[in-house]
Amino acid sequence: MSFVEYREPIQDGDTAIVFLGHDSMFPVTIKQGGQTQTKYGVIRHSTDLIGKKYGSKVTCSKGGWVYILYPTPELWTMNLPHRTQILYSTDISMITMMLELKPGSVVCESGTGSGSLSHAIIRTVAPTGHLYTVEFHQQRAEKAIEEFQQHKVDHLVRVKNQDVCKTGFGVSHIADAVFLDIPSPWEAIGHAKDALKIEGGRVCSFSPCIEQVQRTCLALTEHGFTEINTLEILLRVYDVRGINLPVPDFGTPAEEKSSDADKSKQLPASQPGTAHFKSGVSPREMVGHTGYLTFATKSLF
Amino acid sequence: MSFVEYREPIQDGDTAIVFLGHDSMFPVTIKQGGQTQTKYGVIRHSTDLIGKKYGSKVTCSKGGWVYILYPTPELWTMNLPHRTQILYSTDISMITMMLELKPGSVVCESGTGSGSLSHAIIRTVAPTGHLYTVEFHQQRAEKAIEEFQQHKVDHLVRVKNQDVCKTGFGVSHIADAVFLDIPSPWEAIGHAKDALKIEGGRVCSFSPCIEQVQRTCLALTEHGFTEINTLEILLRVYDVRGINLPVPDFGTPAEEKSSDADKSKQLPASQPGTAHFKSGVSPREMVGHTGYLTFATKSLF
Amino acid sequence: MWLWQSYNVCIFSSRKVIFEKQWIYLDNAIGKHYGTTFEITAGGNLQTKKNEIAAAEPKEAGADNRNIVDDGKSQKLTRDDIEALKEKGIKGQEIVQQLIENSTTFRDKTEFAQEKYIKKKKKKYEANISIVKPSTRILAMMYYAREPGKICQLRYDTLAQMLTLGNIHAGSQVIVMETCAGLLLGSVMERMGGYGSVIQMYPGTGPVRAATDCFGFPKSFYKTLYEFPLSKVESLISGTFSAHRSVHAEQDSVQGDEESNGSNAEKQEPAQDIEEDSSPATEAESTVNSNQPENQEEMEVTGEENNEKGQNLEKKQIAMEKKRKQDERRKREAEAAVLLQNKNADGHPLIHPMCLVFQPLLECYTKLRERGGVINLKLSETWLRNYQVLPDRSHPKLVMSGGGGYLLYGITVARETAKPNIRCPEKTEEPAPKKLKVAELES
Amino acid sequence: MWLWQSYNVCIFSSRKVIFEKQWIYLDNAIGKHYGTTFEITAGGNLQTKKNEIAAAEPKEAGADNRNIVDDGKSQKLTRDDIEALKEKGIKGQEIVQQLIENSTTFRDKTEFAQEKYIKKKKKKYEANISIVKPSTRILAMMYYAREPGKICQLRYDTLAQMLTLGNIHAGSQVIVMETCAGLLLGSVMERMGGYGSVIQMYPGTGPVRAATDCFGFPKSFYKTLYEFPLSKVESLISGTFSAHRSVHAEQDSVQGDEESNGSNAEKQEPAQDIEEDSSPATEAESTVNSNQPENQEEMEVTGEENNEKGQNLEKKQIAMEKKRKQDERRKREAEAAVLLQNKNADGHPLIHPMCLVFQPLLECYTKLRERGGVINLKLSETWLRNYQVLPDRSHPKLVMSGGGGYLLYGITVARETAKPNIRCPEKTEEPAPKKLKVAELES
Repeated sequence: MSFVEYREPIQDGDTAIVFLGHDSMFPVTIKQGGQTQTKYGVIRHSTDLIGKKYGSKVTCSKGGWVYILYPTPELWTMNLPHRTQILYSTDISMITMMLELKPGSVVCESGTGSGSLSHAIIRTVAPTGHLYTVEFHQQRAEKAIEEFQQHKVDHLVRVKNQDVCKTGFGVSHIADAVFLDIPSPWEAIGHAKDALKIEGGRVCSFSPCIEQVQRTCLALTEHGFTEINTLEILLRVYDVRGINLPVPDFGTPAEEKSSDADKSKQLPASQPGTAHFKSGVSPREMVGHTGYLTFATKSLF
Repeated sequence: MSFVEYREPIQDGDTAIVFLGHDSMFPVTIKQGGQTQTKYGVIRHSTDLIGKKYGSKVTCSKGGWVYILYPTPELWTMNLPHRTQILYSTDISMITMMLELKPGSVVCESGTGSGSLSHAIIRTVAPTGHLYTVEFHQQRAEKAIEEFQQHKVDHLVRVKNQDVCKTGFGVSHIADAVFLDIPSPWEAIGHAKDALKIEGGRVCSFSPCIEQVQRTCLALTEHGFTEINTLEILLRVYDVRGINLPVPDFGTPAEEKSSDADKSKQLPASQPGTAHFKSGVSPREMVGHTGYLTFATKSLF
Repeated sequence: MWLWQSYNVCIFSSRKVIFEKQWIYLDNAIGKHYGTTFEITAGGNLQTKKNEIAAAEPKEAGADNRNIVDDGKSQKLTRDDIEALKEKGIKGQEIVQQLIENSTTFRDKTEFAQEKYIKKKKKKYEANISIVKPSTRILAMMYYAREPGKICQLRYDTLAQMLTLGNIHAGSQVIVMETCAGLLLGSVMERMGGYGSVIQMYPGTGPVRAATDCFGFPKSFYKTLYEFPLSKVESLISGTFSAHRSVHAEQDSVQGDEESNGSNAEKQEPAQDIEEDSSPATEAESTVNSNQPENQEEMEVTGEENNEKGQNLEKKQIAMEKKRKQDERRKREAEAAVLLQNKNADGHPLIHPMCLVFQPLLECYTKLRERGGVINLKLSETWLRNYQVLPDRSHPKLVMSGGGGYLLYGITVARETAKPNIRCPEKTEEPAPKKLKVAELES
Repeated sequence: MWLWQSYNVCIFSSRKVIFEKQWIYLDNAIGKHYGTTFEITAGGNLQTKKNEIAAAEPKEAGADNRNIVDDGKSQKLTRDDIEALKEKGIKGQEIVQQLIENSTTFRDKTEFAQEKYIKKKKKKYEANISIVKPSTRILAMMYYAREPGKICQLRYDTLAQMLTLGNIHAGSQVIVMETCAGLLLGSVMERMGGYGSVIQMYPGTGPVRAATDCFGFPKSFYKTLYEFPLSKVESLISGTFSAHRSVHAEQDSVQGDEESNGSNAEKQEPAQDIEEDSSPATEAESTVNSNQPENQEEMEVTGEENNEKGQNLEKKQIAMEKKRKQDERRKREAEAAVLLQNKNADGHPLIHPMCLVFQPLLECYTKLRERGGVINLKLSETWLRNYQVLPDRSHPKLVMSGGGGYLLYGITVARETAKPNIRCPEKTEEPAPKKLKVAELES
């Protein structure tokens, strides 16, 4: 298993996702002789998992069953241990496209946080690109290094524990793209510019508050960035379900009662029916805001 | 005709709406002997309109026809002569409910602008309420007075030509609700508070920019307003139309060709069909922002 | 009268209510102004509270949260400590202050995080309520927040649009058909201020007005309110309607036959006929899996009077009262029938069903287009975003409503061949006017 | 190479292009770096321009617009004056400056109104272009802005999600079936960087790659790209597929029969079978009234080479070349068939059709649920808001996209009774696993 390369079958040391049903899942590290508790009973790694294919159905000790899934960055985002607020796949997809990431891209990121975006970046820039990620919180930086090793992507990433606003990314003129998710991104724009390739590149800053965006846009303009563009993306997931609507009963004109059976309306009195159909129902609540994404281009001139 | 009371039939002096089809309409002042040009030909007021019912179909001189509609504040909003940016019915509906307007409410408004909101307020507070509206632009104030007379609602409204930020609404402690749509609403919050009844009331400020909202919220807090709440409402109108989707042709396994006619799939080779259905298609473009609506309550304490 | 805690409001009509699992005694509130804020004491009594603006603002804050190690040990006060404070009758505000002082990480948190912490704790330990006057705004927001299922998830901005687009105002003649616990009916009545007339069309055994009665309307408003059963619409149209047949006898037969329900999607059709012919109508269609349990609670039309009179009557008096009400009811029904028959179908009015799901309105749209007599039909949805506006911390609220229902609205006009008469035969489906079809295609 | 004017981009491959009704000569651009900005001179030549930051900022502004009387006479320059300036070769920037100076009301306008005025005039009179490198971002935004019909209104954020949710990366094995002019295919290829393999399934006579070819991929990328006709899917599944039957003979018969199209909604079913059995698949379904006119232009698979070689060949050579390509094509088709047959249906991959309208995906969802083998199915939509961020004038953009398409996605897993083999009989509609149904109901 590696987050950047699909490998069969399930092996000792892999990180896999145990899927219990409808958004309920968790990650597990496969260990020879290890076992995992689920609400459906125990899963024994050696007999139930190792050697099986990803996507297999595994019956637990109590008779219930689960699916074992290959870990993608998106599944990881849904299941990773939170050390900070994390970026979700809707924002990540936009960041990836708008920063023009692809195999071979060199990317600088700060902060690493819980590594949600980092995993997605590494997946996209592999096998020839690289991620330089900076995290000012020491404990988090160490945990991230550990996770990257566990997920077999450590050759594609370098984690540094420092303050990007003070000391930058520790690299100069090598990045195609820079991503900032820090409280005061405007203080890091100079460092971002320095990290980008001489011939130019793209930068993105994620901020929850509009005031942060305003200061960042000002700093981007002052540093000569162009194509400055702020956007927001929201996800609405529809709940697909069967709907039953009662059909109103309008009664029957008195004189026609039980006389004219095959009338055009065919609505016998006191027999209200029900209309059935499938529908996508909008959720009562959804995520209303994660943050503003500000993108800009550094040109050669 | 009056904007606050439904009256039949069409009379000399009425303002009516000529509806040509699909969002295409315009207002007309009915005049004995008058006539109106449309793309379907001329409408003669005396013979074609006066004495008819509102909602009637009127045949024009070239044979085409139009509908004559009773003027509601909402139709007026869609057809009024623009002297400024105007408020549309989506925002107006929210303003009306959140300001708790109803028959008998006393309302202060600034600026009058093109009178789009004014008409809706007057409609809702009639017959026992009153609107005090202030407009700093003289020409606009005069035009508004004229329109209110024409629409037979002048007994429900008083228009003043002054600067609300400097001299307020010219009334004290009589309003149930205050509405502000001016460039610097924060300068008028004190006057708004003064206009509201001693026992309290509601205030609303409409501003396109978030910076205006920030200053206004600050001013509202400083003046002791509570329940300060900023929101935004957007309208998405679906385009209902028939959709044709081509059904893909997957061919037929060679040996089964023209042998098994009533197969479960019934998809003969090289006969791609089409699926028809009605659907509501989201528009390619919609209004993305009109303004932020900030509401607040003045309490007795 | 109303209890208010953020948007969490609930009704009471006695001096003792249960709210958020706590009994509250309201004696101290009587005689106070609407809008007064109270703190709930340990015993459940109310104590007047001065509105404090921005109390307990954090003073010291870390620049960021890099030094915070989350080990679950940052709060030195134990659960037992807090319970002890509560039992001593210490007020919520003081408990929150003590929590802050006993947090080892509070000072290192960013201002933003401090704010969040205080807000969370305040909500948990401080029990403030305000008593406010009921209104469409208050009730619509309350129902949407606390009991959305009862009002078919009709969001308050959607309701606001129905009232405005429907041109509801003093003097209107409105038909309301809804399954929103009477919220829509109440909001229509508020906008009419006792002028004009409202006919509530109801399915089942009686009109539902649980929310309507919460508006606290004066008695006079109810004189303009009529009700008419959906099940008599056909007979009204065919001219065979008689108000003198026993209401209850009919109801029994309805309930007896309910087991044998057929399910035929085609049956929805007549619903639209009604809307059209009885315009101006404001209609909220029943939605998701609504089996209309409210319809089973037989609503009292004259419930207002009931509160005052009904207490000490003896059995006979009750029976007489019942008879009187039944007669009253039949009389009102007959009046409603007359109003319905005199209604002018054409002109300015708008119709707009609201539905939480899309498809039924799509069908409605298509049927109305085919039938004609309605122009400028629109099928729409609104998005509502609430904002947090605070110095340096402004952004849209983190949670928003995913949907507030779809709306279908238009303007009724004269129909081509049929006369504007409620008794015209609606079974003849007429082709839509040619010109209109062209306009539609152009769009 | 690309022309860039705000989001208005267009392609050129010769030295002379027409853009926004003006001929532009590109000779001066050759040798310049990507990202260079040029001004278009009167003759259509390009002149390098230094990026001016916030040029011509208004200095004097009115506090509000109370004194502005709109009488249409505020501009003293006539239309003829402006034409004269243009003919003299005066640059756009100077014309705008002159317009400002000759406006009697400009100084009385608010700063906000001045800004708007300048922006409008600049757009009208200044002709600046930049030349930028093609990428998914550039192409997706360009197609959405300028030719949304060609890409089924697939909005760029929806495309972004398909790529991310599809876990498209170097080394992936992907099936692409789209009617988006090859934009989706190109973006998938960009993300794969030449590693792995892509099979393009195509309806009609040949794969459409108009947008794909705009990415400017190196030749090596095309070695990982295969194509396979939808019309041979059934024969592939039944095991009777042969790559040696003439492609063109079949096509003729297809076109001959097209007159007698039946219209049967049920026929959509097989589309879903395909998606399922050939996962991992990234599928964009055809949408609104798309008659796929692109399919008629026979796309050249080896079009890249064509540009270099095809110019001076004689007739015989052309014929030989054609034969060679046909052979090549058959060979690739056979290779694609092998890839398809070896594909592992289970495991991690995701499938996600995109559609501009809701209903087909709803049906897709239901069918997939019934069939099983897919978990965590989601039907979603994204809202995209762009912002204007300027000192004291920040707000969402006044115009936004009303919809960018709906997305259906999920994860394929092992199916209960059928083996993970592409040749398993898909006609047996299996009941969905019981547990899953429970989970679904709980939601």
